[in-house]
Amino acid sequence: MSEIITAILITVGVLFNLFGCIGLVRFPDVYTRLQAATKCVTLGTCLTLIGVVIYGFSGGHGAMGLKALLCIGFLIITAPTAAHALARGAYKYGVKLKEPTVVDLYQDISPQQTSIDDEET
Amino acid sequence: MTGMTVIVKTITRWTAALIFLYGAYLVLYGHLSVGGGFAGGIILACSYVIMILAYGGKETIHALPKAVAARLDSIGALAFLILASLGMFGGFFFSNWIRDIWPGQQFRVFSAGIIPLANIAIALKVCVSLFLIFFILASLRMTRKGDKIEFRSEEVD
Amino acid sequence: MMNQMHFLLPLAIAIPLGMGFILPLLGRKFTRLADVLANLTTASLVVLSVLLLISNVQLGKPAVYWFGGWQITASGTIFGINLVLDGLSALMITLVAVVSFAATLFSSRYMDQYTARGKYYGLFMLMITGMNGCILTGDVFNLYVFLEIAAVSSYALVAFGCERDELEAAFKYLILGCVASTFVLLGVVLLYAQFGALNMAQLGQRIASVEPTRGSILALLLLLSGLGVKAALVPFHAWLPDAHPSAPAPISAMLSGVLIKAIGVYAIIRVIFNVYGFTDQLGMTLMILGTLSMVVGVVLALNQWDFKRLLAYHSISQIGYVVLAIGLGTPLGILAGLFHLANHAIFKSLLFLSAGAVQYRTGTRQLDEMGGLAQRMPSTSRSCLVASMSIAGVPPFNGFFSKLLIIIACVQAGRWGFAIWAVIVSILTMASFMKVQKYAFYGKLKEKWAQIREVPLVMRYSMILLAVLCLAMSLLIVPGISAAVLEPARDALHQGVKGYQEAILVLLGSGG
Amino acid sequence: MVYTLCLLLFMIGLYGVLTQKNLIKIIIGLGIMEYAVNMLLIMVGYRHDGIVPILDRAMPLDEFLARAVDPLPQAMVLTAIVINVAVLALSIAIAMRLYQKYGTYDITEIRQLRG
Amino acid sequence: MRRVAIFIVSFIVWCALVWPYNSANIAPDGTGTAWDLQSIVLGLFVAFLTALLFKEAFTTQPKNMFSPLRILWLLLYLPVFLYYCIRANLQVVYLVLHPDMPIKPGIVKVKTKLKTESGVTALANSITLTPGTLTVDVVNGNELYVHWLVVESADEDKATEIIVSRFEFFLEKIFV
Repeated sequence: MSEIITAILITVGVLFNLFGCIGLVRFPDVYTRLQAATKCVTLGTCLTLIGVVIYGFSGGHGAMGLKALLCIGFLIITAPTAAHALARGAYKYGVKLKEPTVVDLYQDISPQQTSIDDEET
Repeated sequence: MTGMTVIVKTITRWTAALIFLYGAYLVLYGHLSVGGGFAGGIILACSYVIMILAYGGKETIHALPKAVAARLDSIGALAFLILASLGMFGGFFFSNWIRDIWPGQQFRVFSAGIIPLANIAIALKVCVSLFLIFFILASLRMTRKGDKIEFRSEEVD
Repeated sequence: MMNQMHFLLPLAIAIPLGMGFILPLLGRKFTRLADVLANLTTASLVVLSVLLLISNVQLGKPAVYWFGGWQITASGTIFGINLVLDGLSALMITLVAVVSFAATLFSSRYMDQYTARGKYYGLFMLMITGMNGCILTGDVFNLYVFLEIAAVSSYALVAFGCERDELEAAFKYLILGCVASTFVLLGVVLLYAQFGALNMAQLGQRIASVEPTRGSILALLLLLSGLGVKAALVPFHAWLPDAHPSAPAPISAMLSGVLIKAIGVYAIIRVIFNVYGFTDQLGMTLMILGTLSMVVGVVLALNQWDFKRLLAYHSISQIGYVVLAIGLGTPLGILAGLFHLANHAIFKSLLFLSAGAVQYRTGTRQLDEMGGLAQRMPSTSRSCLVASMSIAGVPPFNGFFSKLLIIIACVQAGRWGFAIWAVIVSILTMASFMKVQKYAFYGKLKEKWAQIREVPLVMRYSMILLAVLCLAMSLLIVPGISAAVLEPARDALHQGVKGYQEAILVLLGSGG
Repeated sequence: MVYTLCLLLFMIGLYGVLTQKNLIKIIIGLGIMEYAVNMLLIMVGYRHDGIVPILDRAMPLDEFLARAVDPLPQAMVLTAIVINVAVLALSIAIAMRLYQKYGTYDITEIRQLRG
Repeated sequence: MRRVAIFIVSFIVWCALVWPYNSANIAPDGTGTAWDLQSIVLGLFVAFLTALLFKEAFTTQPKNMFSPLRILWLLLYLPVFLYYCIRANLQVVYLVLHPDMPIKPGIVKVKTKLKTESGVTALANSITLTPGTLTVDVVNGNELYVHWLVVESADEDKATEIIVSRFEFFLEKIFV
């Protein structure tokens, strides 16, 4: 039973990762891509790890499960921070928001002098 | 304000100690499981590197001053060498003399004689060296004034 | 007692390694203490290496030291890492110790021009560690590791002054040296992939047991070209004339005197004679490479006006002699080659030290700016004269005997062509050093050098020590002494793969 | 097959070292060469269907010896990586110093030594 | 006081790490126990070292660190967070797979009532992981600039209402 649950969780997790990667390709600019990457990859990896936790605790590999649990905590803390740092860095570096963007209030306090097209860099 | 936003700083505060713990775990259990002096030492160094990234060099160098780091660097290597030389008492260089007099129980922490101690020495060396390399490369600032290029270091001491 | 001497083997690596880390700790505050300690270290290394040399002669067979007491199992599997001391290693390790002693003695005053004494000595000791390890190890991968230790510290030492040309030379040296090391590593990996062994003796056994495959030949080629770069044989010599002159003078002496031999020539002949086994084809390759280096080096040197650069080109040329003689493969040829290798270590380091002494006082390396320095710096000039006569092959000095032996060996082996080239190069060398003497030390004293003084006492002593050695080394030709020093080294190579294996396999049996 | 790929990677690195003019790119080329060798080294120790070479109480020693991958190349790779780190740090330091002195990373403009 | 908190947390994490690496260890002959004394002593030492080296690792107010009320609220918060997290993913999947990609990205400004640094950090990270939003910067400690995948309102108050309020209720209780 637990193996089936593990398998399902891991499959769903990998699927989320896949959608995240598709988003990485399809979205127009750095910020939207970061959104796709962060959300899907975080949840996908977490689901995979939860699968590992269940497998570990039910299958007698307690140490593995516990470490996976620690991994989840660590991932939830750090992944959004990394995304935030990347986005801020990109903005400060001068990467523009792409076409369908409707509003940019951040421009008021952190004006971009240089304009860099992220496709070319 | 040097360094990054409050978010990054807070998260760094939370995680640096955890990274340090994990590195220590890898070093101390290197003879039983995956890990060892080099891998653990690099992770130990990462806990300081992440502090450099978040807070900037100035803040971090207070936590681990450069002179202390340079000394620790030599001390780590010396400790390893002394461990090896002490093996002469067991008859051979590098011989595992602790193991001979106190074998310990299999799958326990103290079961491999000098190997964990050697791991600790290597970890110290690797951690401090990597920290120094990263710090020195990170704290150099290049500024161009006409034809002249100046190197300015952010170091405090 | 003497039979137990091989227990001292790891000390040859441990002492400089330990000091390499202690000296940076101390050198920050007590510079003079660092000087004294460094000199004591190298002096103790000299004592140690002489002890090892004597014990080797008394033992009469290679001593093997297994790290951590890991003996070979009964089935013949080798788990441990070993150090091997045979005649060749003993000779080389003594050379390293002597030259490094002279260099530290010299640098205790010469390095006053630079800061960061502790770091300098630290790197210096690490370089000695690398060379000693490279010489003593009996394991191919450890050979690579020690080679890299020596090489990396030498890159840093070449760049020690942090001036424009030093950095440029160091970068060139680093890139070429690094590519070479990667080649060596790749060769080692290929060997391990095919034969599953890293110990040289076992590797030799397994290589000999099968027909040469494409893989093993590829590995040999990679090792040869990689180590050839380290030894600065001619197609791969581009880095040497930049790197050697740019380093501080004691380091130039170390680099030219022993480094290119310890991690280049020694490693090549070890691999060829004791791992792969000598064949005529390999010998021919070595001879051609040697002759090329010999001729190209000396021709390029003739045209130089930079004192140290000229010496660096002569290093290439003299290394060519060594490789040519060893490539002959005859007992006399190997003996002559090793003899010349030892001589070159002494007189080339002496030449670099005197060039450094001149630079220390005059601040220039250009020959045409000097002149008449013999009046103001008599000791320097005299020791330089001794060294020049040695390298040019003037009779009472050691260089003459080794060159003569090389030429005789060539003739004896029926290689007339190579003998003629050796004679021609010898004449050209003499011409080149007559130029050095004429422009630097004799002739009219220039106005601006009227006030300079002789170099400090310690520097003078180190040069005189080497000059005396230059004369004393001629005694090695005397049969009794030769039997003690050179012949064990010759035998180590000439007995080839078989002899090397037997030395270790015998111990295997007794070690149980 | 894998060996060929590693050698190809090695050649790419070598090509980079030989043809590039930028100091940093040369260093990157060196890095690629080193990684190619390291990868080859790991592949040498690989055993199909092998297990991690860590002793486990649940597994008999004979079976462990028969199935574990060869740990020696891994130790060797670790050593090689340490050496690479040292060389890399040194080369970057020298490159930065060169930039400080010459104001350029172009190797063709850094030509004081000749002969 | 802070160091004691660090010490305790470090020790707990250490115990989790050195959980017997394989339960087969305990099983057959009973010799291997769950935690032996050696690793516990080692853990105490390492935790002490961590507390020595890192001044303020986990908290700035160690007094409330282990108050049960906070932990209760945290446990209550987790399912809410998980719900939004999964909704966020489904939304991204929908956007990614939709042929026209109906996105309307932009950066808006929101305000928060949270005071502590930890609170703001937790809020920002929660925002990043939940539907269509990504924190770009924090200014003055309480103004967040948020990149929004589908901008519903550029107005500050309204955006705050939509983005922030769903977490703020809990986070206020947790990070007092």
